[in-house]
Amino acid sequence: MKNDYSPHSAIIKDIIVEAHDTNTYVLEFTDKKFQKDFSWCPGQFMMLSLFGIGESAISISKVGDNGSLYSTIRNVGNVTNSIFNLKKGDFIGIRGPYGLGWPVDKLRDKDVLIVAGGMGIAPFRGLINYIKDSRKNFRRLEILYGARTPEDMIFRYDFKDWRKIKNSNLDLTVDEISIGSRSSCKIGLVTSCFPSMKIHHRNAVALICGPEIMMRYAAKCLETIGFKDEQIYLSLERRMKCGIGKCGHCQVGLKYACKDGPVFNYAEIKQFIHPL
Amino acid sequence: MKEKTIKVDYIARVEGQGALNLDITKDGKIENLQFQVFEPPRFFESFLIGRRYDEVMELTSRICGICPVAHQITSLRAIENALCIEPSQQTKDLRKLIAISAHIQSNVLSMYFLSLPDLMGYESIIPMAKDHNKIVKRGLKLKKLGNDITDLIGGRAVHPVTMLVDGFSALPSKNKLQVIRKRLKEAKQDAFDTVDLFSEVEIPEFTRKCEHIAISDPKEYAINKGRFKSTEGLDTEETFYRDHIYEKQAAYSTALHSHVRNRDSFMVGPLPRVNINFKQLSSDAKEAAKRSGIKFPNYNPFVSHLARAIELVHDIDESIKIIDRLQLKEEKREITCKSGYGSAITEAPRGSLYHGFDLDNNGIVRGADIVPPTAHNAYNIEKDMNEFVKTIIDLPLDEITLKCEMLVRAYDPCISCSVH
Amino acid sequence: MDAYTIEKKDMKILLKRFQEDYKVFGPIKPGLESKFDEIKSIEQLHLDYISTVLPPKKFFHPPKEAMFSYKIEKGRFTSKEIKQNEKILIIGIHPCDVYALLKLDKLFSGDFKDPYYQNRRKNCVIVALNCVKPSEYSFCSSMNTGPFLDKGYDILLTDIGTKYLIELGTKTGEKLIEGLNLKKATKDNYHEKKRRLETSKKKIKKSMDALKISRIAQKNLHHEVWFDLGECGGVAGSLPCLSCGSCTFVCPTCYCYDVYDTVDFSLKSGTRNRELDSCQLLEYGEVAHGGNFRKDRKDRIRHWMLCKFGVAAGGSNSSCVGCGRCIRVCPSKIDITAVAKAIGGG
Amino acid sequence: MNKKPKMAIFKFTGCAGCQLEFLHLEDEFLDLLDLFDIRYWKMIKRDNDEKEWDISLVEGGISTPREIEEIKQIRKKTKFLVAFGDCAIGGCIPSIRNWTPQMEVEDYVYPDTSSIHSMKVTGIGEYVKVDEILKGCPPHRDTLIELFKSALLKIRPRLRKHSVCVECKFNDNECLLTSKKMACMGPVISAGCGAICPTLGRVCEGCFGPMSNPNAAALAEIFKDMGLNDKDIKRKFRKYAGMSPEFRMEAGH
Ligand SMILES: Cc1cc2nc3c(=O)[nH]c(=O)nc-3n(C[C@H](O)[C@H](O)[C@H](O)COP(=O)(O)OP(=O)(O)OC[C@H]3O[C@@H](n4cnc5c(N)ncnc54)[C@H](O)[C@@H]3O)c2cc1C
Ligand code: SF4
Ligand code: SF4
Ligand code: SF4
Repeated sequence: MKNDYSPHSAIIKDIIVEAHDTNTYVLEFTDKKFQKDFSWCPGQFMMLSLFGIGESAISISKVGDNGSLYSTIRNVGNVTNSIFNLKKGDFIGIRGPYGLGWPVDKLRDKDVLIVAGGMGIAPFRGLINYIKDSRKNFRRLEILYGARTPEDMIFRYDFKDWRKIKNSNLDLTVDEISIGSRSSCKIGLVTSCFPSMKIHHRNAVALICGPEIMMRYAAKCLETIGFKDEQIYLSLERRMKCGIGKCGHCQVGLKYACKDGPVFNYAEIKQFIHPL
Repeated sequence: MKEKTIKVDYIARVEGQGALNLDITKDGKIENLQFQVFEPPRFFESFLIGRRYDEVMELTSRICGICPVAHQITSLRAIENALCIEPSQQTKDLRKLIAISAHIQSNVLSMYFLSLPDLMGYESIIPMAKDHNKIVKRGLKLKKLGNDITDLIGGRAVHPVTMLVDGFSALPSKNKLQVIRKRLKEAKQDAFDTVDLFSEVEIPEFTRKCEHIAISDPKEYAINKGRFKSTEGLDTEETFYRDHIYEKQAAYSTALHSHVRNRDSFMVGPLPRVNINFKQLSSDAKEAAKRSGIKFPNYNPFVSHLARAIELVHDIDESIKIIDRLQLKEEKREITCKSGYGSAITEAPRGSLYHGFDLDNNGIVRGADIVPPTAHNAYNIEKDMNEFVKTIIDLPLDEITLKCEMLVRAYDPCISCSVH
Repeated sequence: MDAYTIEKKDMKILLKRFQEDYKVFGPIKPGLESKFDEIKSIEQLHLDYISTVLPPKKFFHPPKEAMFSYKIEKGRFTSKEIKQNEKILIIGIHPCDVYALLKLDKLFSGDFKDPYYQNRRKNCVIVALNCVKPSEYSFCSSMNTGPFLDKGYDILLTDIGTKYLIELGTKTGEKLIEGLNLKKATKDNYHEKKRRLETSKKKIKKSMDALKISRIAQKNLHHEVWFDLGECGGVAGSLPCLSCGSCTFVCPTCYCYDVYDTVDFSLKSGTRNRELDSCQLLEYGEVAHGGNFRKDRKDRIRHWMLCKFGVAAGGSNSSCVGCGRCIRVCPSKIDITAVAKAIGGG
Repeated sequence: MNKKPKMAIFKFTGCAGCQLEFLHLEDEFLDLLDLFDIRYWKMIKRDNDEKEWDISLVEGGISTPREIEEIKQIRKKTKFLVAFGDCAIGGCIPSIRNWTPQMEVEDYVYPDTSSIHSMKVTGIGEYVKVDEILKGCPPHRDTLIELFKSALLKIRPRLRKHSVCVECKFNDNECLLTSKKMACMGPVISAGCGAICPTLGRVCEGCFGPMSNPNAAALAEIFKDMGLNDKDIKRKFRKYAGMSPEFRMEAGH
């Protein structure tokens, strides 16, 4: 019997420093055939595995032309910290991809609003590139990205390209800017950009990913400006031990974040993510 | 007037926190000799008041992490004496077996880990493990055997849990006991080798005749019960302990100093035990003693190491004997509280240990009195030191210091216990 | 399929047959706190037991198990699945526990399969036992999972007085009793079985509305009973929950587990393991930066109850089978049927 | 090439049982000597290096002014400080005396209390920052090994602090509290021991201290229902961790 818990071996081809606590790892499977057959969609994640340490759910932020996987990782705990100690050429285990990604079909011919907080931009990168590549299928694209400081922002090298996307806008907000920094970011919450958005809620879909409090708040704000629950999608973070709907940890109401998510329609899970 | 000052701020390779101080004057006199115990007291006797009889053993266990078993058994027996309970033979046997296992563990720890590095010229067992791997492995193996027995009967090696007033909460499995029996048999050779090792290593020539005390029983090598006997004619029951032993406080030490009434300091421990109860040792242990070439009774405190090794042989023999006679049947226990005083003396690895408790009608402790072996010995260590230094006075300072420490370690003091 | 009977005193014949091919497990003590353990001789087998502490789940989804052994050489890892291929037979599983296994079967299959569970399940023969002496805590009859069984067994036993009725559910079961020369079951035997079923049903005192409960629970996500359970108690005489987790570990349908690695001192090899986990425990919902999705006790016990009412991700596959274990082991006397009643699903 | 972590082991007010638990790792002891550079350990070593340590295990509580100074010094020289056992975490059994006036406590034991400088016993966390705690009186060997390995891997050890009941259930034990009506502390006590006591027919007395987020009030209520009086309940909570915020109410003021 095939063992779904068994990780495939992959090699770290490159490491891109994104912020003081965040790196992007470019990974290639040692099994080339496996790499060729690997298919994914934006918003999906994989389980990165280091034997002796454990496993972590990490979004796929991009798949390169040769099929290499890009994963952007913030150093927060055991597995992520140990990944930070790895070098180019080191090996790592991968299982996946898992979960359902962003509802790309539902975005067709719609205005797309992307709201990202902190690491929450990682699963969007693939989607933004996808929209860029098949631009005519989508209407206006509005990207709101908030971080703690300008230095905490990741994918900064992509901003230029993103800004070039037709009929789109990229707004950056931060909590604070250190004195002397030449940042063009606004200070404030991502939600503060809502009023200046040039999209119309009636024909729009909002996608949110970030810390859970931020997502709850952003969803609330969207409701007040006319978004219906059904038009809002969230990508949730939960503790995940198996990634395949067996270990139970990622339950959100009647769903597993790993199998039925991590992207959920707000209407579906609203009652479970708001505290009692 | 001082010519040399011996000062050890924190004596290494003993349990607990103690220091050593003494001055040697120009004319070879010893002054200001102090075995300073600076271990902070935990005041067990005070906080035991108000606790229930059935948790006393659990609490006193925490007096010492090396000899918790001895404290547990002594407490249990003192409480049983207060409640007029005579436990079954099975309980006594199991208690003896676990007490012996604790002796094995503690004595091996003292011999191999704490003292042997001195005798073989190492700062500790850590560098010694490289050069004398076989010896260190033997020590580890023997210690593990002791621990595993405690583990099996008591549930865990440090602060075991199964012993209750008048019985056990669970009995060990027979199969596992048989496995232990086999290991005991195999360990016999290691025990002989230990005796050989400690009869070969060089120890200081030093004898001081002082009063040696241990509990004693004509029928068996006493561990958990016996008459309180000395080499100077003391021979009494545990109930009358306080008629004979009293304590004085020294300002520099948190451990009290014990005295025999109308006499002087005294020694307890493996050497006094072997001296007083030589007859009751197993024949192999006696044989091993004979082969060592050392004559007992012996009054060189450094012979304590050898005494431990001889006891090790005996302990293994005795354990096998007990395992062979154990039936292991579930027993019923019924306890009725009543007021009264009960006391008990047992032989902890380091020597005689006294507990006494006063209970009220509901089994609540009204008064507690605890004298651990190292409290018995603390004053005698000073007395020995006083004489011993005179015999090595011409050595260089650091050698005198080392030898003084070695004398302390020969007693294997358990300083936390002594302060408790 | 044919059915047979066997005199109780002859059960050792059956056991002996089982032991020829299988390692046999069964209840080893009478009463409520029995335990499934290896049966070496007939004296150890206590089919008169009422319930066990841990359900037979422990054989298929054990409290702790090693999943992989791994080695790291020059930075590269190799891992090997740890397989367990022992053939076992469990005798005396009650209907509720069999139903629970059927639920777990679903949970551990699907798009992703759990090879460990499935492997063990495949290697096990189930000799079930209809429940003629339900405990004071059971409510299987209202969950349609007992007291008698109609599927999920290889062999099914029913105590019909001095004999057991033996019914066969699978070819494996049939093969197992081949050639034992057992007496064919009579109409009377079936009659007696039916009579026993009726008396057994009558003994069951607790109940819950299996059909309605999940719908009702979903409508009552913010009912005050959750707060009472978590913080003040007083739900049918209960005290507040202790978060001890006992209820989840004795639950035959709770499946959640944690995964962790161990290494040996070389730091180069070890095992990847899993261990049962529980949503009642604080650590279950922890994530990075001090986040916890169910920090409050009331959220945790709510989640547990909802899961058992079929309103969590396990769906009906993790819902209650009415064995009553959680009621029995709860130090705070929290009774899931009373909670169901409190929200209107009693 | 010497990258072995430098280790130190200290003893304060306690019984040395935790150090013994370390020494009782007979099977791993020689491995440990290879993996760690033990620089300070009074109970085992005569040459002790007082420079700096990567990891320090501190056994025992703080009960004298001298100890306060010492623990502060140790903190300064230590990268990763471990409170090794219940005494170092919260005073453990010796803290029972904290409920009696100190003078009374001392008078009972010493004829002359002028040379005694004791105070109430507390954990070391009262005075210095602690990086990790190893629960237990004594901590289980397995948790100690887990700590060592995670120190080598530089990760946070997996030390679960859920209830003893979890381990008790893992052992398939009959519950002493609900079936035998014995006053077991298991539901509020941290796991780690493997539920030794309930497995061996004795109630859990609580020697691993409070679990994460315990509901002590509810357990006290359960005990009351079982017929324990106020004093009995106080004694139960005022034992291994009476000083802990989790048990403070039930231990009495
Ligand atoms: C679908 C999905 C996609 C994700 N994508 C990404 C991504 O692209 N990039 C990314 O960086 N992250 C991503 N995450 C988050 C990532 O999975 C977690 O941050 C990661 O698993 C942390 O693992 P770790 O082993 O490094 O940390 P852990 O060691 O598991 O610890 C994480 C944190 O939990 C806390 N914690 C856990 N256990 C304990 C304990 N016993 N005691 C105290 N504290 C504890 C600590 O605060 C610690 O900081 C994603 C998560 C999900 C669910
Ligand atoms: S989530 Fe469901 S299956 Fe998992 S422990 Fe909780 S109740 Fe049990
Ligand atoms: S057994 Fe009772 S007290 Fe323990 S977690 Fe379950 S509901 Fe709470
Ligand atoms: S015996 Fe104690 S530790 Fe075990 S489950 Fe019952 S209450 Fe919990």
